[in-house]
Amino acid sequence: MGNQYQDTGWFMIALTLLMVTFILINIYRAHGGKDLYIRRIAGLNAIDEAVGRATEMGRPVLMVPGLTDTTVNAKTMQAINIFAYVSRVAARFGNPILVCCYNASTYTVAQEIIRDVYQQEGLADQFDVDSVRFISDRQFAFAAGVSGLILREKAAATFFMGEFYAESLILAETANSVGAIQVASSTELTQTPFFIAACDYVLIGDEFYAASAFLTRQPVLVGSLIGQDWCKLAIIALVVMGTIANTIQQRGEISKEFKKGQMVDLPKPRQIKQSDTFFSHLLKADPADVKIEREKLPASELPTPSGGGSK
Amino acid sequence: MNYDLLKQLVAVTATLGLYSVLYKENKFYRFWEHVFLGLASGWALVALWTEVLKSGWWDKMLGASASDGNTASMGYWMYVVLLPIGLMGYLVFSKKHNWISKIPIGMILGFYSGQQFGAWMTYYGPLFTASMKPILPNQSGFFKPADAAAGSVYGSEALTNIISLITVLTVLTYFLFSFDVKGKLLKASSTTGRWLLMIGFGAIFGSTVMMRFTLLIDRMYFIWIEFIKQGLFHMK
Amino acid sequence: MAMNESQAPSLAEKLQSLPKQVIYGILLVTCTVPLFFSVKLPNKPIDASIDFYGQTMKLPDNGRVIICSDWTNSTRGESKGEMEVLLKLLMRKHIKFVLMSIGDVQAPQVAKDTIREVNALEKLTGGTPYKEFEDYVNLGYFAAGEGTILAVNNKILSIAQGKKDFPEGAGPKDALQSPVFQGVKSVEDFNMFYLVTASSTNRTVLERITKCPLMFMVSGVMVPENNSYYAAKQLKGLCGGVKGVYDLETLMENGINNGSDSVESDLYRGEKIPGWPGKGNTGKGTAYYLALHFALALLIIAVIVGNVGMLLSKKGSK
Amino acid sequence: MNFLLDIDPKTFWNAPNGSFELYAKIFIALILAVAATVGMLYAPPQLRKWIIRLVTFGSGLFYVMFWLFPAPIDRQPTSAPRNAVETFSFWVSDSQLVVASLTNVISGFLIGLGIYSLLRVHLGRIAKQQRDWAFSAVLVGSMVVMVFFGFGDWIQHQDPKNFILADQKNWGLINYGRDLLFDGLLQNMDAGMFSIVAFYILSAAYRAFRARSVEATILLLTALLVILSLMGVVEFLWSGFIDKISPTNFGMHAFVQSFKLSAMSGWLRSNVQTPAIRGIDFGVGIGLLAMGLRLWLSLEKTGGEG
Repeated sequence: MGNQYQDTGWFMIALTLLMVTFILINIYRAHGGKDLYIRRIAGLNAIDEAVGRATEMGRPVLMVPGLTDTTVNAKTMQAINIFAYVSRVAARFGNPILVCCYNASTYTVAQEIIRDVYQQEGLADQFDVDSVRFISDRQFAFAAGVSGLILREKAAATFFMGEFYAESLILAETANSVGAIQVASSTELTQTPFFIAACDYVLIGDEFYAASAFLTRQPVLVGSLIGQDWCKLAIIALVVMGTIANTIQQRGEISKEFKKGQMVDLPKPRQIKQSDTFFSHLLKADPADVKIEREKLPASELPTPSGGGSK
Repeated sequence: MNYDLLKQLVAVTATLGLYSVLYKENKFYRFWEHVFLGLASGWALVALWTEVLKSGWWDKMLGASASDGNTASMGYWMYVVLLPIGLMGYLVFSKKHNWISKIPIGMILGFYSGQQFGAWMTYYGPLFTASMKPILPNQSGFFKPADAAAGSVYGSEALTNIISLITVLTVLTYFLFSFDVKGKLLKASSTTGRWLLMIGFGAIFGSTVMMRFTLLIDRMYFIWIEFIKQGLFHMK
Repeated sequence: MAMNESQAPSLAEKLQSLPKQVIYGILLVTCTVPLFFSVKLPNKPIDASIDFYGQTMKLPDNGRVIICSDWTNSTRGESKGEMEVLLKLLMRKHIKFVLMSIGDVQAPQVAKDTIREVNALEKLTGGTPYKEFEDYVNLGYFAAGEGTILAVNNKILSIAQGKKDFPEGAGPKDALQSPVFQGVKSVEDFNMFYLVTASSTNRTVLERITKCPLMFMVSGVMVPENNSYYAAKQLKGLCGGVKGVYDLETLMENGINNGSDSVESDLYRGEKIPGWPGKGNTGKGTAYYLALHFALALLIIAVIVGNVGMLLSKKGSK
Repeated sequence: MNFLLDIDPKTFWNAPNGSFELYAKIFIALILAVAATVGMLYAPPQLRKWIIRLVTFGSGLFYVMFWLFPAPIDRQPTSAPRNAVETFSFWVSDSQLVVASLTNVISGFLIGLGIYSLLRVHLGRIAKQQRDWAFSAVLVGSMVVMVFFGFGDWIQHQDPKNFILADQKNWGLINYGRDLLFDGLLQNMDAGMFSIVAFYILSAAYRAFRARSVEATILLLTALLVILSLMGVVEFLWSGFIDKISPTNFGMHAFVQSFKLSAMSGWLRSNVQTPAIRGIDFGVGIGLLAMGLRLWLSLEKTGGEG
């Protein structure tokens, strides 16, 4: 059994489990009522301001929880959690909202959560089912549809958060042309520069994941965020240690190299490459070929030859 | 007029319709926008059956019998259970039973989140390795000669590696949320991180521009060369 | 831009607030006019493209590869050129391939259309066209992309089970009976896994395919991200955007380290990798490269004009 | 589990195509599943939360097992498992493909909700003859037409005898209709809308790329440098110039050579951009991991609190 993990190597599994543990420990700590510190995130202060201005102008707040393919996932959920906060503020101001969804399961989740928000605020009768809409599950049809909505409804504030791809700039420039305040964030790092160019406030990288903790102060989220910081510190430590170890190790030569689970003699000693170092082997297993003798399956459980089948 | 030309004509008209929004929002755009949305959702329905449910659900549930040299396969009747599970989602509009709609969503999110651990491991492992480059030279000389042996590190490379390392680390510290950024070192590090990020974003912007312009050029090629020049005027 | 009503806008203000419609109009003209002129621009291929060409050329003749084609007509401008170059290379080396798609329902059809067009082009220059089922087998679209790619890595035959392919002029046949799959036991029997994509399926593949070398052809916007995988040696080679296509077209014409016109590269020092001079190597890369130059120049000018306007108004207000 | 081309062994869980056994089992399973759903409607409120949690946890557990449970080594299609651990690990690896398809099937069934939302908005507008109702009619009309031609064409293609449809000469109205709507319109509208980004990039760059602050200037200059390096001709001329002025002395030669545009932008990419993205990516990865963990264990209150 010892070599069952040889394909992946033990270290990365252990590291992943360590990360999970860090997060869980801190969630537990936060639940214990510990007052934990998280710093301010600039873009998020703008939410209240944006919704407030929309109310002054009497124009809607438009939100897009990303263009996640086929199904709802963690990125969409995070975006909808942030939008729940935005909708809460809008509901209190009595401001109309529009949530544009890219696929049916996102639509289902958003419908459920946003209506919940209105109910919690005691404004269930003000919730319009059509304010959460499915637009299209085709990327550019969606972009055309949302652009049309922004232009016709003259959205005063727009929130684009979650997975955005090439359509990011279509949405952001269109919203800019009607003078909307924009807060945006893309989990696709390649789109971030476009949001930076066209939007007023941008959440970069995992500020997006930190946003819900900052806005709601739920202990679970705050704790998780601190756990994530521990993870990042652990990554920093790993990278620094690896760099130092590699720097020292790569100053020598080797006469044997590690291949397929064992040391192999080299024809002549050579400079150590990065792939020979201790840390490289730790992070990437190079397993030996193992042959295991197993009995054959009984004939009744074996796949029968093709053509007829059991008719 | 032959069919291929008609098809191109329709495509060109639709493209121009969408482009007209660049001037301002107008009825021509609005028309094509709604055609677009209608066709897209119609196609979504067709593709859902032909590409997802037919092969991924219906055929597996019913199996197939042998014909024409094709093999038979068994039907797995348990697949039918997925139908009521999926339909639970439709209770989202019910005032009383809307919680049931969370069951299919819960399954989808469960499958997704369960995969994250393994995915994190396979994705980030090599990136950690790639971040651990030696930061001191092991050869004399600053520039790397053309015949340098693999694994040798010259001064210029070591300097470069230091810069990469600083970039990774300062950017990471910029995203630490639970520390007060008042400490001098941390503040300097996170400001450096932000500047280095901007270099990164600038480079991304630069490399993206190429693709976006290419796509526009391709559309112009379609309209002017393929449709007008080759289609209408039969010029090579 | 708020303007004082009684005064006409100054030059600085004008430079900073050109109407959008004017800018758009100039761009339209810039992207159109150069298309009518065929000019071969000088070029120096980048390492990623050179590796893409070199590694492909080093595959054994009559070998076997997988092509995962995940693009549709919305990124035709870049992806089609990439697909064309890849097909030309494989056809000239008589490498059989499995065609599959996890990115988009329509991708297999678009890929097949491209194969048909490249077949016609190759015929013109004396090449042999590829036949479906015989030289390549089309597995079509897989909706569950992540699971499918994982299965490709672990049990490739299982994904082809039950899939039908259409040999020319005959009814559908089981894909597994295609000559392409003869003797295949695992993904290790394939020499390379090519992904042509304009969407995030690159991550799906990168995270899951471990037993077969990878090469990606991506859109320009994905170059920076995938460059880091190429730098970390997770990819053997990378072709990015129209520049990558133009690089490959140049390499196909001239080869690597192969005499006076060819591309000199330290990556393949001491090796001579030939090309196919004069054999219909020009494609979308060559056609679009000139127009791209004008468009990029326009962008630079626009940025400069805006900044000059800003500087002027700053000076004026002092 | 079917891991070969061949017919699967007959078990309790399957039955031959078209057999009475199969239909009976499908019918009974459907009745039971519907009964269970109806039963759940009456679940007491305290239990509801736990049902959802359990479903989410169970679904995630499969993939966690797939990741953590020792995977079989050197397994042949005919291998029999040696012990209970292997029996389970064989099962996990065989089931993965089936489980992978479940998400798509379930979310596929939800699409009706999306279409419902669309029709609700647009049919409502047509019924009340509100502003732009004619456009709503266009939308609904194109949807119906697409469904008609799309399915019609697909059904024709299902008949093995219709392989002749690969040739355009044999097309009928249905085939032309689908081709015109899908290849002619939909695909080209995709491409058209995508190419609009080029216009917006130009206007966004013109408006936003002003050297107002240190950060903006850094962004601007890097972008310009990379764009210049993409212009093959500029790059070609500049590197020709560099080659000309490069001294023969090795150190100086290498120093001057590194001022080639492609060298500079390549250096920026691999030593600043790539590590910077990697830095963000490390954080994003942890964020996603944490979010996945919270979702899997249902730790988070979705929608937040007041």
